[in-house]
Amino acid sequence: MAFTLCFVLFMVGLYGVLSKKNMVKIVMGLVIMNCAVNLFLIMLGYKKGGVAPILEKKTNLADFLARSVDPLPQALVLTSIVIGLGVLALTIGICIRLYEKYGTFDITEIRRLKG
Amino acid sequence: MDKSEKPVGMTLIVQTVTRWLKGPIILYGIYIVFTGHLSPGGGFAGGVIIACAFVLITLAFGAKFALGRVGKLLASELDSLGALMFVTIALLGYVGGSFFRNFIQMANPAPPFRIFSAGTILLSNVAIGLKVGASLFMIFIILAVIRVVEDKDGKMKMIQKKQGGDN
Amino acid sequence: MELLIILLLVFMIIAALNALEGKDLLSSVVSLSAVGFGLSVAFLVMGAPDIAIVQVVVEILTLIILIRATIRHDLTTVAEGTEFFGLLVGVVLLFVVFLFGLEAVKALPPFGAPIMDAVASAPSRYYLEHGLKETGAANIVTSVILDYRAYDTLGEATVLFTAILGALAILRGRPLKKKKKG
Amino acid sequence: MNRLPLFVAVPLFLAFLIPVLGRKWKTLPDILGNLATFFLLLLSLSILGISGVYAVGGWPPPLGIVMVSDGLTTLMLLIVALISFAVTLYSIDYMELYTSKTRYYSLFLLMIAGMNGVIITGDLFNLFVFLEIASIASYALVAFGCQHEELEASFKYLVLGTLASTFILLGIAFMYGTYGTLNLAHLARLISENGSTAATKCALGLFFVGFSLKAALVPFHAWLPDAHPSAPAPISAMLSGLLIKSIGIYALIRLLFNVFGFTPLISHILITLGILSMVVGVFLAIGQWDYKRLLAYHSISQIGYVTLAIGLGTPLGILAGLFHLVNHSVFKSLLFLNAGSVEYNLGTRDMKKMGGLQEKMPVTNATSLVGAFSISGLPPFNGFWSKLLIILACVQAKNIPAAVWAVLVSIITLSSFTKVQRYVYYGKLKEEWKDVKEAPQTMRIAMVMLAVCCVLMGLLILPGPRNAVLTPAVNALLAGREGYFNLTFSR
Repeated sequence: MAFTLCFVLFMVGLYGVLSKKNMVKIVMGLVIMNCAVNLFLIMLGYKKGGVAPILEKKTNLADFLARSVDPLPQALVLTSIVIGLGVLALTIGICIRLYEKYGTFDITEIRRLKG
Repeated sequence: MDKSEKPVGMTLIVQTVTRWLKGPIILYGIYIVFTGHLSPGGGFAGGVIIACAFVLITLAFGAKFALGRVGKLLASELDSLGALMFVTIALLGYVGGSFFRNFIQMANPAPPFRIFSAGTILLSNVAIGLKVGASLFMIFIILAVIRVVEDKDGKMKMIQKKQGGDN
Repeated sequence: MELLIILLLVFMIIAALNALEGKDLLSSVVSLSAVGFGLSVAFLVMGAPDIAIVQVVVEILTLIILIRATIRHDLTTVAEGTEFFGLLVGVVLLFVVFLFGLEAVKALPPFGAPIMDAVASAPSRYYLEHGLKETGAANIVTSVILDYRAYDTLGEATVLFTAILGALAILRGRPLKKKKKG
Repeated sequence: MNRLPLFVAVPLFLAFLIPVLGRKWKTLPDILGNLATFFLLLLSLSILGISGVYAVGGWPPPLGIVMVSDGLTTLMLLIVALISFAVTLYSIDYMELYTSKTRYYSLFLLMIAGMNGVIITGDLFNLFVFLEIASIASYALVAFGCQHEELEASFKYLVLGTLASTFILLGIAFMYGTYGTLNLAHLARLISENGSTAATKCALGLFFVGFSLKAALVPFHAWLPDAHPSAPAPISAMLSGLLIKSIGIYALIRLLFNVFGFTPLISHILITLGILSMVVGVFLAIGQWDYKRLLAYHSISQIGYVTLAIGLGTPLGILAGLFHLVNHSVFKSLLFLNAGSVEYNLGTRDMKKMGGLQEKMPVTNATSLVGAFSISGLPPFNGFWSKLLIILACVQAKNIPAAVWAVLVSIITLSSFTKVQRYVYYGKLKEEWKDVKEAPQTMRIAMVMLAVCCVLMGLLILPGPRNAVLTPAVNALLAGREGYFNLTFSR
């Protein structure tokens, strides 16, 4: 159920990218898709009743092994979040510059190139 | 910047609160960077928090304040410097046997749960914190501060600002 | 616990739809950051405090950038031309992809039983067991991102560097030295 | 295999260094950029054909990230280094048209680092990270001139590229959720042991869509005809010559052959995509009058050849495909550089406005002739041999329709490039171009260098050079999952 809903969120983002005409909305669609994938990765690593993969001095290692969630997806998501932010920054940069040139965020009006 | 801009920054209340908060926020960011291997956090989280402190200062006191103090140039230097530091750590490992080898921890393992217990991880955290903090502040400056200036007749308009130190 | 996640997800989907369908750009941006904050709560609930911290702070920055950089006084409302036919085709296409993906999701291990428990040679189990001893970091996520998979982190720092350099290059004042002819 | 990390570390280090130092010393970016690519060229020559594994951080696979080098890797590294060296040489003068050379070279080196990273990595997520580096650098470089068309093309490219990356990331998530590991060789072993589930197939589909978008195969080609012509000429050469191959085709075939295993279904899909790209690309190119746009459509068509040949899955098919991939890198970069030097002097890309440039620009004309002959498959240039091999491979695989299409498309390509030569270089010189000069020295050297490569690479068909360069690459793909696993876990 949780996985399915996460996939729905991904689809919502995809729908936004494919159907919207406003550049900012398209960027929002991309951000939503990225969020959905990140959540999906973390959910893959979740364990019922799990604890964060951080050891403390008094932690028993066997107990920790049995209860800790998967640390690897978390590392991947950290990377993915930062990549998403980088792409967002560049995209907004291009959007600002396009707005300067065309005076609009509507991609149907930004059409000098044929095809 | 346009001279017709409204009074720099936000209200006195915001400015006062910012003046109180900026120290603790930066300190908290540094703490997060330095204990990343022991508790939640690390270079990324800490770096972003430090960047947010500077963003807060910029928003509260106006663009001139932040640009005068930190300066885009300094931020971009720090950006490159953090990245260079991280690559250097990797290359030091390369010289010592293997790219990205944790040469400190492998040579003489320190007891766990201390600040200096994880070898190059601490150094990497600092490098990443420096890099991410500078990067995100740069993103904020170039996207949100420099380009948006209010026109004389009240309409928002983009202007092209001469960027210092540019070639 | 799963119920909480599902509630959060429903909240995020509604916020996402609101962000995409809203007529007012400012409220769209705020809805979008509701998705982000929902995400960070979900991370916190699922035992990922590191990611939750980063997500919150990154979300704040995203919000500030989006608001300050893209919202103008004169175009907060968006006029969307709706082409019914195109929309229909798109939705049908998405639905087909969705059904395809649903099958795949069913084939995954159930929620709450991570794959690392099922595969004997999974690296994650090794990280949990030997991470502290081998790298000295009590936070296993840190030991993964800065030691076992530090090369990824170098790539990630580079992505950020590249994006900023790219944004600086695109936003520079005078891109061409002389005017192109023709 | 101690030299493998240098392919990423050196360009990255210089890319970080250039913005710091370039501000004070204006010629430094030129020098450092050219030194870096020259160094990479020497380095890639030194490891040609050697296979081995490098465990980053000393962690054995599947714990850490590994760099894997086999015949295909070294071939790709060599071609990346060769083209990027010619392009950096060309950039010295060409990029004088633009400001901020510092950032140009920095982004350029980051793009090379990204491509090299994709090529040498043996880890699925690491592949994604470096793919993003190369992609982001290329989005920024496409928009480097900041004019209307460039920004528009870049935005289109960015949205489709990010969509592709997100698909790939979702595919990675499915793979991790099913097998619990990210190492390519380990994944290959687990897939062959545990079998594939619906999730694996979904991941495969996502990878197909994602990498086809990056490689601009029809029907995912919408961004390429805008992005490639709009970029500055050296970047067009890099994008068409290298980027779509290294982060599109290479990554796709590496996953298909060495991780998922090559099946008849995959073969059918690849052949269909290949023929479609070949035919659609060339027909769209016919009506073009924009010099670089025409070349961009031909890129789609030629990538179709590569996909078709590799999709056959036979040793001869793979050999022909890889040979054509390498050849296309060289002659398409050369043609884009020619178009760039025409644009540099004339300031326009419209072929209707040109004419008679052969007397004013003899070097550009001669090298362009070599490139045009190569791409249309005229003997004795390299394109002829690889196209001949592709047709032979089609016939050998009993796929006669594909062979017929390949011949037909080749003829249309020839007619298209006859048009280019006729309207740009031959005919009467127009009045307005009376005082046009030949391109500056470094641009000429770069073009001549690539033209010489076009001629020399025809020799790769001979048994000696072929066994040294191409055969190890073919064997790397044919080794399949088992061979790749044994290589990665050999220590």
